[in-house]
Amino acid sequence: MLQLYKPDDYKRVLEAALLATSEPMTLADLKKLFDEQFDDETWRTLLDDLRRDWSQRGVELVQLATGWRFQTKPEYQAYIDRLKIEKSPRYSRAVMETLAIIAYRQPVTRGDIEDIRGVAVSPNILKTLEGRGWIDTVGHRDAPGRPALYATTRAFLDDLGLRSLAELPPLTEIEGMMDLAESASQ
Amino acid sequence: MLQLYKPDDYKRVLEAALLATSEPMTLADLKKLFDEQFDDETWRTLLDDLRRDWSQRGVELVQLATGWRFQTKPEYQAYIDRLKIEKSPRYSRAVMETLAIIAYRQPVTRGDIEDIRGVAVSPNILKTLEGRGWIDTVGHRDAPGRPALYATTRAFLDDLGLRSLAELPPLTEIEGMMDLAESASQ
Amino acid sequence: METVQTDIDPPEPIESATTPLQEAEAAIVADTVIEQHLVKVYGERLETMPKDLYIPPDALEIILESFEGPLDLLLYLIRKANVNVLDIPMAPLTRQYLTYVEAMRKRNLELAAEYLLMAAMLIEIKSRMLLPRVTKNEEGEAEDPRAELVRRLVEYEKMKSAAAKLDELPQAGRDYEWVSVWVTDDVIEAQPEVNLHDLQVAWLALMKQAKVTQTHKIRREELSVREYMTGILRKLSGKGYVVFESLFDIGAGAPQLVVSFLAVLELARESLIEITQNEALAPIYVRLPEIDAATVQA
Repeated sequence: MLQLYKPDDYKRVLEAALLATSEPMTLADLKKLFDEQFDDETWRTLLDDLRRDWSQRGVELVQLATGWRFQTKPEYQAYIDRLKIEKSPRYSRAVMETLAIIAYRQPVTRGDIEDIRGVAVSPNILKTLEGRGWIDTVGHRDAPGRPALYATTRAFLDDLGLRSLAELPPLTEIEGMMDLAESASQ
Repeated sequence: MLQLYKPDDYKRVLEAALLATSEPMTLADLKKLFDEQFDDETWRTLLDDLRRDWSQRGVELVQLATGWRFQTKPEYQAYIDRLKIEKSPRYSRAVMETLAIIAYRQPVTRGDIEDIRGVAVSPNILKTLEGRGWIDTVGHRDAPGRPALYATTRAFLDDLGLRSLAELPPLTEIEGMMDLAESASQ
Repeated sequence: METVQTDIDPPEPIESATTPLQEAEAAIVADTVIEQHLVKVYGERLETMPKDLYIPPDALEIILESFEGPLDLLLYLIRKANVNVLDIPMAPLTRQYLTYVEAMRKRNLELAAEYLLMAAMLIEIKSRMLLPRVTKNEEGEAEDPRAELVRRLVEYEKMKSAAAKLDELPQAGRDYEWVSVWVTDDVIEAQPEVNLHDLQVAWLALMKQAKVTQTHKIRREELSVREYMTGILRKLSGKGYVVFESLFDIGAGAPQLVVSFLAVLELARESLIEITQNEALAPIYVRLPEIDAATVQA
């Protein structure tokens, strides 16, 4: 593992980490980066310093309500738009699995989803699906923290050409699904 | 629209564009950025210059099969992993051997892979590789059952940092076996 | 696997072992046991075991499970014995291979058909070695009966080592990340297409995780109930107490009523709604649990 000595070494790691993700990173997230426990002021200095480094470039470090991220400056947009190529984006596996769980097991809390997937569910995954209008909150479970209950929407059914959830493929047993996977790959 | 005067102004636009796009950019793509028609050598100088600017940081500009792209340096991964909720899997030997056979012997059918490995290839192995976008079907062999022919994709080359299949690690010559093997296969 | 191989000290050759059989219960590769079982099973005459080809039984299970197939096992035996692959000693190799296959069978390890097929092939080659060579290649030279086996071993070993080398290359997502900075006003961003097949694939991937695999069975009826559960939650949302009957569409027909009722029961069971009734025959009220009773009274 790369050893960090000078403040600049830490700044490089922070810069690489922020460039590698397009989602905003909270200070609490960023604090996981280093073994050392820096106080908030040190972090602030580090982030301000990094922001200054980038101030004269086409990309800037900004602080949003949801955290820190690099983004392109608006005045560069006209150039970047020229590179827009027609590409069909795909949802990540995490997004698709979360959607499948909500569709088949609704209403479910984020905790339920995490139990089934066995990993933490990032809030961005749920935001993506809410933003698409495919899931929404239909209530709260009467449990500590009163977690939100997610369900699929009418728009989800419409977009997938279904009249009701009962038209979702009934996936009864794992054997049946394996056959399905096999025939799908042929 | 931002006006560009000095070479550095062009470099900033190029940098912002390369940082912003999630796909590698070919030289032909990049040429769409500016109104001016620069020749290939000027572009090469611009890109080399930019690559040098970044050489001491945690992120580097690399040239891949499909074009130019920024990526984080492997020695920073241990830090970046701390921010990732889902870590990329380490593939099993069965998956990696199947991938190697497809990469080095493409195009191959599932039967070819089974002949070389000496065991049945589970459909899940091929699904894993297809899901990752590393292999796809490029046709069908004109044989009973018309089995699918698999080959590696550009994404496979990109994700492994190769510019072409010629850059795959050379196959090991097995000492003492080659003469007989060659005469046997003739 | 490599570490397992190097850790094993070659024990005494079997013919010099004086240990009584009962003391070496685990020693399934002991000569007499092999004689009893393998001779019967494969009809093969067993000779004494060369020191180099012997693996202690304790290590056997770990080793067996790490093989990718019969070719991998054969390569291991050849490399371990450090024999010339140009001149594989077929008799000891075949015997050692059969010992392993027998060990797998005895321990009820799932034995793929490929292992038995290979056993047959080895025995055939071994017997052809004893006969005058009749098969000729295109140049008219007598062909070594081992040629095809060697060709396969060479090809597999090449691919095996290529796989290891590929695995060492820096891999996107595992060893480094692509940089993708947020583009400020990405107005024309296309939305990903999703179809039912994508959803099935996602669910399939989930089901492969053992925990859910065995317990969950999702049927159409259950999905209908889940759909009505969602519908009822929506009806109750922001309303406080709602009269029980108003949750049902009487005109919808019996099957729907039953499903609606099941949905209400399931919601109550999961504590997602509260059902109250002050006294027998009084109206039944339903509400979402998070709404404070003081705010809304029906």
